[in-house]
Amino acid sequence: MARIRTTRDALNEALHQEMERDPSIVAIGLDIAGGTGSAGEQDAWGGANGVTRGLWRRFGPARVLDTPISETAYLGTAVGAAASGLRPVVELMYNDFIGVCFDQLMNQAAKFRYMFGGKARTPVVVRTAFGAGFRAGAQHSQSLHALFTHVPGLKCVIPSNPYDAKGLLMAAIRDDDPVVFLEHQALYDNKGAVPEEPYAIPFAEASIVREGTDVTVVATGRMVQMAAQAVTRLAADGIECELIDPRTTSPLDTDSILESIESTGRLVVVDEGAPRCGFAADVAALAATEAFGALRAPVQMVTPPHTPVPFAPELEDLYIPDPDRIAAAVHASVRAGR
Amino acid sequence: MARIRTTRDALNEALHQEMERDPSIVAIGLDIAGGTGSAGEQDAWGGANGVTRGLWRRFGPARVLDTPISETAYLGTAVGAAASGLRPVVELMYNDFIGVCFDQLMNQAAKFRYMFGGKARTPVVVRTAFGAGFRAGAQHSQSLHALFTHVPGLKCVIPSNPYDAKGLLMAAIRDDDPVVFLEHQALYDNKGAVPEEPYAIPFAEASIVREGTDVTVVATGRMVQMAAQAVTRLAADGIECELIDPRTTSPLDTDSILESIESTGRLVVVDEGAPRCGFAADVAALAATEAFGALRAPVQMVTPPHTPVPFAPELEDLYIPDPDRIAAAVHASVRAGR
Amino acid sequence: MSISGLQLDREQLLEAYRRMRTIRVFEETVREEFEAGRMPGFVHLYAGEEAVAVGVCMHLDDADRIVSTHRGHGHCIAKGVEVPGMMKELHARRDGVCHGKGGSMHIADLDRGMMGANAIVGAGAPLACGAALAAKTLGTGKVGVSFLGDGAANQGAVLESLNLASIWSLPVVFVFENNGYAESTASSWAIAGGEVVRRAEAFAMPGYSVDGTDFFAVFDAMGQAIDRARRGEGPSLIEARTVRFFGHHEGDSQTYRGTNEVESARADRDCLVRFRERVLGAKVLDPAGLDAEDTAITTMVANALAAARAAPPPEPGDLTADVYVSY
Amino acid sequence: MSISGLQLDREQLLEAYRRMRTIRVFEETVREEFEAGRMPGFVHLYAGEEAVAVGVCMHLDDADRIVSTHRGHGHCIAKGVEVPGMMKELHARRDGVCHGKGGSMHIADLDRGMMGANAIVGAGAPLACGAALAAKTLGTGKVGVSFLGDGAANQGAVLESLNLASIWSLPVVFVFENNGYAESTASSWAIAGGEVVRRAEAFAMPGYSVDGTDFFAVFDAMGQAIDRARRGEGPSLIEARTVRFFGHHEGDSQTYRGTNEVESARADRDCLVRFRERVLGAKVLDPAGLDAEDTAITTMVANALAAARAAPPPEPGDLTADVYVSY
Ligand SMILES: Cc1ncc(C[n+]2csc(CCOP(=O)(O)OP(=O)(O)O)c2C)c(N)n1
Ligand SMILES: Cc1ncc(C[n+]2csc(CCOP(=O)(O)OP(=O)(O)O)c2C)c(N)n1
Ligand SMILES: [Mg+2]
Ligand SMILES: [Mg+2]
Repeated sequence: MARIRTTRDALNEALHQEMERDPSIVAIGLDIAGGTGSAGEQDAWGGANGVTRGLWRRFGPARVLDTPISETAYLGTAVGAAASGLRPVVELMYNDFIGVCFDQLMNQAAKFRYMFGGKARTPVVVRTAFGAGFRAGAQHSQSLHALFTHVPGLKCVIPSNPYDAKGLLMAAIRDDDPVVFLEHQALYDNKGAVPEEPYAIPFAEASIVREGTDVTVVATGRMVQMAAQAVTRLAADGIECELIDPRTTSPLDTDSILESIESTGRLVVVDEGAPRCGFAADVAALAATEAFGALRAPVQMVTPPHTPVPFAPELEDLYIPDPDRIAAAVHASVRAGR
Repeated sequence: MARIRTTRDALNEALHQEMERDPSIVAIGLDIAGGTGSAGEQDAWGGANGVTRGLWRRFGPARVLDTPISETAYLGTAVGAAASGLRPVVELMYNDFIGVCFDQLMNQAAKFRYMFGGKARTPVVVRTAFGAGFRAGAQHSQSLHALFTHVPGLKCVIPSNPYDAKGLLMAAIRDDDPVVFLEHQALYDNKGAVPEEPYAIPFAEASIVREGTDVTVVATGRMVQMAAQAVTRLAADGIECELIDPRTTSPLDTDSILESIESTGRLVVVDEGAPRCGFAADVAALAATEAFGALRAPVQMVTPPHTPVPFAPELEDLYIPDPDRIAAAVHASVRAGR
Repeated sequence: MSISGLQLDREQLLEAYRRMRTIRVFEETVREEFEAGRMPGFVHLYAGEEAVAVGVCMHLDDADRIVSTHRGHGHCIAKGVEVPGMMKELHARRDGVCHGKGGSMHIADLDRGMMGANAIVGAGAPLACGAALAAKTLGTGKVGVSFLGDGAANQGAVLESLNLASIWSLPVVFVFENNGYAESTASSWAIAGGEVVRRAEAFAMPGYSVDGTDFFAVFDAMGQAIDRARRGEGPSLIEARTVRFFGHHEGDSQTYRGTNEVESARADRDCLVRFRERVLGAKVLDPAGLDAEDTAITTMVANALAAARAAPPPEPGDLTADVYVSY
Repeated sequence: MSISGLQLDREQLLEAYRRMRTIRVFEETVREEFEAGRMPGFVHLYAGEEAVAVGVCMHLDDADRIVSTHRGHGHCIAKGVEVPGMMKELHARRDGVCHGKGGSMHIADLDRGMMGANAIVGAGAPLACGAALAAKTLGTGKVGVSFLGDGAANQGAVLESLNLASIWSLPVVFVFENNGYAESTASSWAIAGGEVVRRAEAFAMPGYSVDGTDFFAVFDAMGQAIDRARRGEGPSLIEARTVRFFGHHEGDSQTYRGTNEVESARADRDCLVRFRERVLGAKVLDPAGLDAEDTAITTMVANALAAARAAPPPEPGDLTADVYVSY
């Protein structure tokens, strides 16, 4: 029988197993143990989202480091340590906080290897929560994967289910390049089958969530769920979508996407990031440049509007692409077809 | 007879004229006067690129403020001042430095108005140098307009010639929203006609640099020059390109681009930013979603490769899109046509 | 010259009490409402820290500007933001003070000089410098105040701002609310040297370390800081040692806190109790008057709550409104 | 216990002199080459500041790690990076130490523990903390050193790092080279309080303010700092007051400097002259020996230059190589 776990637990297990295997892995972040210096319980939090719970007890304070609220200092320290023989896994509590520390990723970690003539290795993983839906407002709800995907030298990973979460995090930790690992807030409690033994899912291998021949639907993170609901519904109407979850946006498995478009001739891209220069546009551009001959209808992009994330639930629910909008886009694609 | 000026002088004139007109404008940045606290000449630099020269002499230290190397503090101060009645024009020496201070733009300035229910105005302009070609290496040569275009709440302006530089900077300063104003390093010494009287060029109005019916070519900043060379050459071969310079990437004059594609059926996008989730992809996506019916050939993107900017001149020249690559893309577009 | 808190007149003392008590009642109400699942989002409550916000803001008027933190309700109330609009905002209502688009973590009211709660720790420091720069440039004689947690003392934005404010002689006051914790992490551990106030010296400005549960101590330190600011001599730093009665946010289990830590703080360090004892002891105010205030405040907050619950949410068109002034 | 610079033996003193002189000759050569238009990019020269890099790096071996600034040539040479590879790098040659892809502003040699010049002011401080964390975690007994300009003392990355290094007790030394200017801006103006060293106290670590043109003063302070680091007691801060003989970068007109400022510094504060006087006065080294070094160094650098000029540029395929380890 399948072993059912939440995404949170899958991530936690990946961290435990990897840290067990490789003593050069250290975990760094705000309250990732919790209670440091306090009178009460140590290891009280396990991170704001509980992903690192238990690491401190198991691996001790030399390998599980709480930090002050100094993202640049601790992210940069992780980057420097990665270039000096450790394999740090950093928790950036929310991806929105990249604004205070992007330099250490975009100008340092991402560029070392190239600038130094191929002589550096910077195996740092930045785990970070992202995504809307928690009524957390404009500064704690963004989906900033386009920023990370844009920067040459970074890799960007977005798991959409517990199985992938574990396997991709293991791969990220074993990877020798800097990796941004995005964990959707709304998926932490999501459950699914997660094998106990360690396994790594290679980057740039999309997962074909559902096969189909009518329309190609590409989605990442939480949008995979939304799209899955939509395509199930559409199947009932006789429209067979091929749902592709790229799992890593950089590197991107362009082959799987292009092959699917070759067979369907139609593309709907669903993304939770902002639309301008976003990941949806990136995939749409891929189709327009590399699969134009196969395309039989305009590409449809289903994204939030070009606005910050609103606080009010009514507005936030409108902001987030949902199965209705996705289904409508698929219908539009089919209708417009030639 | 036309009054010929460099881009640098055009920008300088815009700053002088606007500061003369409106006492609430202040200029803030590193060495924008220069020599502060030193024994020798004050106002010794006028900014690293000489754009603000003379402002300190004319408007004095209360309105022209040199700063320590504290981008977050001074950019944030400008943002706070903008929300409190001033109209600060900040110089961020190179757009690459956004890594140390992005928060104040992306999470603060860009979001105030929305988060505060429409009650805030944040008229701040961030002038910043960008672009490759100076053998300045990976951390002083980036073209990061995609990052700014991606963030809802920001505007992003990229002049390609001295005339536009003056008019767009004036418009940026008069604009009530936060604006990132990108000045290509290689264009500062570029000369062109610049009228003496003040004028503002509205945002979201593309400039049609050259009319043509065969292929639509979209380019910004220095790429407009590169594309102009290419299309002139192509015209000699009988291929008439329509060259469009959007001038502002956010807001974007989508109408002009779409109309042109309607008439040409072909699109080549030239951009100096990195290709993934970049501005070239953004325009390609626009075509794939909104002008698909008119497109008769795959969209061609001419961008640098997905690499940092290399130091060696031989490599940097290969990195930067040039007229040859642009012409080749146009030829490919024409050849592939249906 | 600044007057001391003890020199405040009856009406001023009553006003200070009123604001502190309003914060307390507001936070307790919000807590219940949140626990009952009737309020969306994240809330960080200010109960226990009232004397800091009020001790500071009693020196300010609407044209002075404050920038707040993620724990912003107290700053709002202390600065004169009206409770009904706040309560509606926290309930994500259309006529909330930010039209339901900000919420607890981004609540703001520029008309009252409240430039926003801020969900990015430390980001407010440069913004307050900006308000101060505007005041200085426009010659208004007003000041900017940056409220910051102890945790923010380690954020680059804040440290840079201390330096910038100092060398530009900005009329700004940095008020660090040291409640002992940043989330679950002890400030005594996270801050090298243990205290924020040491940083004042490093950045060449006066520093005050005060008991933040003592309204009068805060008020007096702020008086000196604001005098200096208004004289054009530059910034000051105040570290107010205070206590958080609830968790970091609602939902925090608080196992990291010591045994009886909160109970004993509530018993011995309740700023409202201390204020009451002080003014009653000095016989400036009488118990009946204060009790009457309490009743009035409880009613006022309850009314605000009822109104907020009944108020309509934003409309769909609001989603895309007010991103830009023009686009 | 650390030995004092005056206790160094003949060969060590000669080595220190050799490194300082090599830096000087290298920088003067680069300057001519750049002025003649034979070298691409931006160069920031270290001439005048040699005693800082060498005074620090004489304590280090290849397994200790330094992170440099935009003004990095001196740090490279002091740390043992070889001149031919450097000269080729600055000429953008394929067998430059970074294969021509880094250049002056990003020159690095990890094998020598030189983690790179850095064109982002202040960005090196956390990176050096990272090297220190690795040393601490892996138990190597090695240290990280962050070279920083005075201008970097106001950058958030640096200030945060001081705090983090302090509370984590990292074996790292922050070496601030106060040459009086950040570009054209005076450090005495830009740094609140005028001196970097005040910040040591604020972040609870020892601070040393030394004459950076005196090799022995730098060496001794670094000796104490590194002892502390190696004992596991944490970071230290050194402020070395020094002087920049050339402009901020080549091309800087330097009108902001005082009349005769550079001339008089060259006359009175040349670290090489001072070192020579000191070791000759103490009769540890003899003039002929030093002169012989000078000649050898001049020849070595000239040879490196000739080789660099003749060396081939990168090949087109290099453009897309080495972005990732694998992709
Ligand atoms: C830049 C940034 N890092 C981390 C966080 C997450 N966070 C929110 S509040 C908080 C603790 C703040 O502590 P303190 O400044 O002491 O304020 P308090 O909550 O005690 O009032 C943290 C770490 C954040 N919002 N922003
Ligand atoms: C974050 C950042 N801001 C600004 C610059 C531009 N810049 C390069 S060097 C420099 C001055 C640095 O001064 P200092 O730290 O004193 O070093 P020095 O040049 O005197 O060695 C500046 C402002 C930069 N490279 N990075
Ligand atoms: Mg706190
Ligand atoms: Mg300097």
